[in-house]
Amino acid sequence: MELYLYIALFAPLVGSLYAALFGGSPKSQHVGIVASGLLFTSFVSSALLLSYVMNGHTVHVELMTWMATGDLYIPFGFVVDQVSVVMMMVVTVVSTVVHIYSIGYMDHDKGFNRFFSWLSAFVFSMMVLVMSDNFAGLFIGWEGVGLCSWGLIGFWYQKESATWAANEAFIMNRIADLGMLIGIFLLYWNTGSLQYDVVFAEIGNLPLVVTTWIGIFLFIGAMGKSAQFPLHTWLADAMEGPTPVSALIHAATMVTAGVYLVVRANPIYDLIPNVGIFIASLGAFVALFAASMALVNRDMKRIIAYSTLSQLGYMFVAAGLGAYWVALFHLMAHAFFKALLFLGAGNVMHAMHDELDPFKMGGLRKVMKGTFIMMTLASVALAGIYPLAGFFSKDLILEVGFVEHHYVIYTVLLLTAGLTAFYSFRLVALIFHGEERYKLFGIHPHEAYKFMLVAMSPLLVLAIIAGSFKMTYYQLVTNLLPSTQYHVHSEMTYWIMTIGTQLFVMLAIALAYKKYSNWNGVPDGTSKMENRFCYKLLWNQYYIPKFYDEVFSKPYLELSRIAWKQIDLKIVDATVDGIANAIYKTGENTRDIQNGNLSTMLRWMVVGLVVLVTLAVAFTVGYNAVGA
Amino acid sequence: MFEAIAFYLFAALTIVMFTITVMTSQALYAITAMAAGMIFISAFFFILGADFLGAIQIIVYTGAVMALYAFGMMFFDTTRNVVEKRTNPQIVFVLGVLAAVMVVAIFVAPIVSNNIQALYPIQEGVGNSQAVGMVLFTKYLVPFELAAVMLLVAMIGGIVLAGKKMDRSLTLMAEEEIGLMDESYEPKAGGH
Amino acid sequence: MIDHILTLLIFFPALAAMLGFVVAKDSMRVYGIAVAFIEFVLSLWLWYAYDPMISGMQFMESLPLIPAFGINYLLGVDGISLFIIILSTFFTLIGIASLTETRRLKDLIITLLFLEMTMVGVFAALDAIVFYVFWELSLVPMLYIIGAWGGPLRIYASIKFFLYTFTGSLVMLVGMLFMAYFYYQATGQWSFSILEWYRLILPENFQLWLFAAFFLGFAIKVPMFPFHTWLPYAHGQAPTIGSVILAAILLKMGTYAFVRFSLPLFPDASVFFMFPIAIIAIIMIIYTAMVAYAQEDIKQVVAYSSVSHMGVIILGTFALNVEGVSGSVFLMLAHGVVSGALFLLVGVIYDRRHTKMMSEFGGLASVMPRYATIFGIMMMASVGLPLTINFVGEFLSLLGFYKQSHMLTLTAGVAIIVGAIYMLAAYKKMFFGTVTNEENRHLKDLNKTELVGLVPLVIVAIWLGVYPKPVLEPINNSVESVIQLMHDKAQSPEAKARIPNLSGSNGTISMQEAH
Amino acid sequence: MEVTLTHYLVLSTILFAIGLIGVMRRKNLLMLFFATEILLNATNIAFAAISHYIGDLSGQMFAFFIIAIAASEVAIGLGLLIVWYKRTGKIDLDQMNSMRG
Repeated sequence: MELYLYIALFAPLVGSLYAALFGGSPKSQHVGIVASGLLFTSFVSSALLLSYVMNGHTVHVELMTWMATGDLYIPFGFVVDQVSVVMMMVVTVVSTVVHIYSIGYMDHDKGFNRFFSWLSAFVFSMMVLVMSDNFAGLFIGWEGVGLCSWGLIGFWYQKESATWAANEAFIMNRIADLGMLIGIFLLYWNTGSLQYDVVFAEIGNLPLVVTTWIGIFLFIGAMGKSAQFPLHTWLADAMEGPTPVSALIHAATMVTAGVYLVVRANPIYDLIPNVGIFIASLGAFVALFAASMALVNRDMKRIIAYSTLSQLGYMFVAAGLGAYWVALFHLMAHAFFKALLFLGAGNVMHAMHDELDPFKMGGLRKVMKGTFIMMTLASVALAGIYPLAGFFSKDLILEVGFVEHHYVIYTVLLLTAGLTAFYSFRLVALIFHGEERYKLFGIHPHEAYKFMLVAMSPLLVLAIIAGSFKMTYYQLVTNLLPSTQYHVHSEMTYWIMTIGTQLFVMLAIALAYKKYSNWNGVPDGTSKMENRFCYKLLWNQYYIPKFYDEVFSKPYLELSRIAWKQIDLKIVDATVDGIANAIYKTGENTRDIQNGNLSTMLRWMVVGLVVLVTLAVAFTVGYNAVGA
Repeated sequence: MFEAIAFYLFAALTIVMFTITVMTSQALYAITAMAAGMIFISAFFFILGADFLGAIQIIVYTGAVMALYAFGMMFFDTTRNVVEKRTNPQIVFVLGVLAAVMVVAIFVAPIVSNNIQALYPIQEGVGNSQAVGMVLFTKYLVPFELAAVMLLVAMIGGIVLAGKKMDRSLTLMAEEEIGLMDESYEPKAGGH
Repeated sequence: MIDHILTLLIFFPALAAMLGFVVAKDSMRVYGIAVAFIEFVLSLWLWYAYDPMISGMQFMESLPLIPAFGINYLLGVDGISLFIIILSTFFTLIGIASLTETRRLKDLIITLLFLEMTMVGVFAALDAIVFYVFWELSLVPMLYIIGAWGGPLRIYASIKFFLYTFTGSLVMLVGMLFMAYFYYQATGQWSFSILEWYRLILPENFQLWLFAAFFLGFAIKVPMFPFHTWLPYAHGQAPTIGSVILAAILLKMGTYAFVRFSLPLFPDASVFFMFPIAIIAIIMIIYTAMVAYAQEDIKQVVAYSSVSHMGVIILGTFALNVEGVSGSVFLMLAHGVVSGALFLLVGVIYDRRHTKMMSEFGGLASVMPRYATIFGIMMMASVGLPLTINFVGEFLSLLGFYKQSHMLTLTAGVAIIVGAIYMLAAYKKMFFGTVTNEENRHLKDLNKTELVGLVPLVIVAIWLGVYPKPVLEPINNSVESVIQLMHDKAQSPEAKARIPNLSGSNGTISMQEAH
Repeated sequence: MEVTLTHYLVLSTILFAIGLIGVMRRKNLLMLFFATEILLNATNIAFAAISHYIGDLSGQMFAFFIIAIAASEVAIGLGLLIVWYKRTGKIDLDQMNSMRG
């Protein structure tokens, strides 16, 4: 089984290096095929490992020592257990699909080979992240995915906005990584190790304060990767990257790393329910917050990105409330339908020549039947309609909130579910239904390559049937995670809740269809609604990006300039030069002593005499004073 | 009492004389005042019982040194007022007074007078000249001989320096001639 | 021969440089590469022969110079100095091999070989006077390199460099003389041997003064804030090769000396000054990172980033535990490799365009993809991405210091953020976007000579990031003995508490072995 | 009204100060020489007085040697002065600037 582990882990790396070999040369189809093939290999290995793990085994290997000094010992250790194997499956499935899809999507791009190199490297980092058996290894993957995300968001580096978004994403992640790093330091100095098993065995013996701090700092790390408020702005901007990247990284895998971290560190968070409640509250807030921004946005990808953000909020609610398996389950289900949604959006973008505004589309269902079906089903899954995947996972989170008596959170999540359904179908309605507004812009849309649709189909299938795995999954992961069952006690309440939610969501869908399926024209900022304060607030993302820009970015640059021009050059350096100049000037001035005029020299001689005599007196007085 | 009167009298006289020496613009006044001051100083030596030193002072200073100066002055134009360009005269006085004050401060400090012991005590019943002779020719023999040699060297030096090319008056020569003289002289010096 | 390998390592390049005067101009380059290569192989041999399990000094050589004052020609290496010596020979080789300078090439190579002698000498010396001699001698070739091959302000820059560092080292010399005097007072014998000094336990107030004297010399060399202003000038004016050697090796002398002198000689003072120095280090890290962000000249960005990283090294050094000190020693190597490579990379673009202003560039990624890739890798290494060489050092340094102070480490950790900010901003300005300047449209990508210099650095940067063990293990063993020595020597209870006692957990290390 | 050592020392200092003022004030070399003579004499008084009050002959010895030195100085100094005067026709200190750096 170790062999399969290594294959699953390193196949993407090999693919990446292979693609990198051809990085400088023009597009070569084989690069994409080889990379996808290797990922498929990785997927198959993961599947084999899954079946192995399902039989109740785990695989734990130690490849080699990484860092060892003092008492610190960090190996490259990998573990395949019930949690990581689920993540491995999610990652490999989605990434294989995305790879194959990308062969078509990136068909005309000059950076085809580079793209696959980055993409496979990302998968490798992600695998390291999920498979590592210690926090340092997790951190390698953590930063690795950040790097690949940087490379992929800024993939079209000619675009200013893309590179800006890439840097923003990287730096924001770095801010969070600092928190994570501090968490790791705390773990090391308190438990003496970074291995999961040692840490989790020791964690119970620590003072609660320390555990709390560990939990907080690790969660700060998770907040960055999972784009939780206030570090959320990068995710929407990250949509500058190619769409497959958005599907893979910014929907299915990387952003869920934060959730994975909390799930993985569940023995820590179990000890500190207060932090858990904070996490859950923040999650609920982000869920609503992001959904509200998605309501008005006019960028197809950003809408989906906000919906991702919102769903991440759901996951954190579950994780924060201790329902780790639920969080992980939603993570899995979400990965499938969200990736599908993104890939569908990619098809639309291709068809519309990179047009992102859904108001400029409309009526596309006639030309893009396949995409239409897929995106609609994905949206249904996202909205949580029975019997698709979203229903099982999302409703479960609502139940968790209810059962744990956090009714505020429950209400917020319920409201968010309605909003989710509304904006999802607003998007579907605007893109696929109604008038063919794109004709105004002279675009002739066409359906994507067939193999791209075929590649997407596994995701479609999974998005539909993932819910049926629930029990198998539950039995699998509860070997490792707390196996709390969340059942509403009264049968009656349960049915009212479920049906009520379904009805609420359907109502939202119907509303969206009603409002948008017959939309006319493209809004140009003059309508009454667009000038309302609420609309503007949401449209400008609560002015948070602007706020960050004004309060952090610009002052930082300004401060840096001051630090350089004023402090470094004018104070520090000037002082140094000032000392040198003072010495030089002293020499220059005292040159007069040596002007060769004997009379002056005599005078200076007398001055010297006076000084010496004065010193003699002073010292004598001082000496006597001390002597006395 | 007599001693005190003598001290103050001569002190005043010396100070006045030397002040004249320093302040006057007439070279002749200056040298005369100085000669007088020297003689008055010898009076202090007599008061202090250093008879030999007083005698030497008169002989050497007022006799030899002043005569030398007087001869020296013959070379220069001494009748004319000495015109001196003065810069910052205040500084001169301030420095002078400061130095004086500081030296006084040192002298009056108790540590100076208390910690000194006589190495060669003055013997009772022996005349000053005799005592001086005893010390000079025993303990200070070598310095004494050296001083003698130094005086000899100084004498010869003085003669050589002042007497160089005495046959030709440099003051009556033009600049160029002096230049020529130097040139003709220097190769010889280089030849050594 | 292996017994005298250190002497050989020190004086071989100097002798070769002497011979270099008679070598024909045209073949000088080959000659230089050959000499540097032999030297490098010799240093690798040193590594091969080095026993990583012994924590003390190895290959010691001793020759009395002035026996009356206990000045000996005393050499030796341990895990701390071994790799810096290898780094020195490695960078001299890389530097000469990728030399693009054409003016007075012969003189330049001879100067570099002399510089190599002084560098190896500093790191191999175990006698304070010998150390000092090499320390000061190293200024001369560098002064010459900056002053003769530098930019328009080269005279100002070189004199500033020289006088500044020289002033610091004079104070250090006074400290050394005092130290020897104390040794004389304590034992009745003169000695300048560092190992002898290690045995001396000084009263705490003496330690403070001596520490301060040594500190000034080292701090200017490092350079620590606020003594850092000579560095941007030196880097700004120096030719590529000068900047590379300066950043990669010469700056390490200061941090190396901290580990070699300050820590083991003055454990109490080290603890006493730990927080002030940590605060200076944090100022270095954040402040210079900000200054770097404001720069318009890519070379200055790298120069200031150097200072910023040196702050992390200092922080790790003053963590005073094995993790931190090992990390800082490792980070010295890492920073050497990475900043050296970055300066080489800047040199590449400077050779092509004769400007270093970032505003002149933009969109280079499409014109020079290979260059952009290597620059990207090195930038990411500089930013401290895991699996690159810098991460190991930074991680361990910060980890070590975390033991001493939570808040300060949290503040210092901002390094990973601000570092990313200026590096990414600079990279974006240079490589991303479209090519706006016509002159950039036809720039040639890296040629073979440049690749010869850069590819090994990339390999090292990743290899040691993935598998630092061969280097980290000897460092660790030597650092453990230093820490144990410090713990044993420490007098104040605070110092005893702050410096961990290793003999409890690891019984093999003892003071005797340290000598 | 006893005359003590201090009286002599103060007198000596005053004379010394006068000499100093002369040294600084004079630009005419000959007059400068006079001022140096005053300096030497001022010390002589101090030496003699100390010798007397402490009862030690060494002071007189020093005074004696000082006189010898003064005599030599005058001899050599005047010689040089005459040579200088012959060369330049002036004995003004401000003109002697061949040592100017």
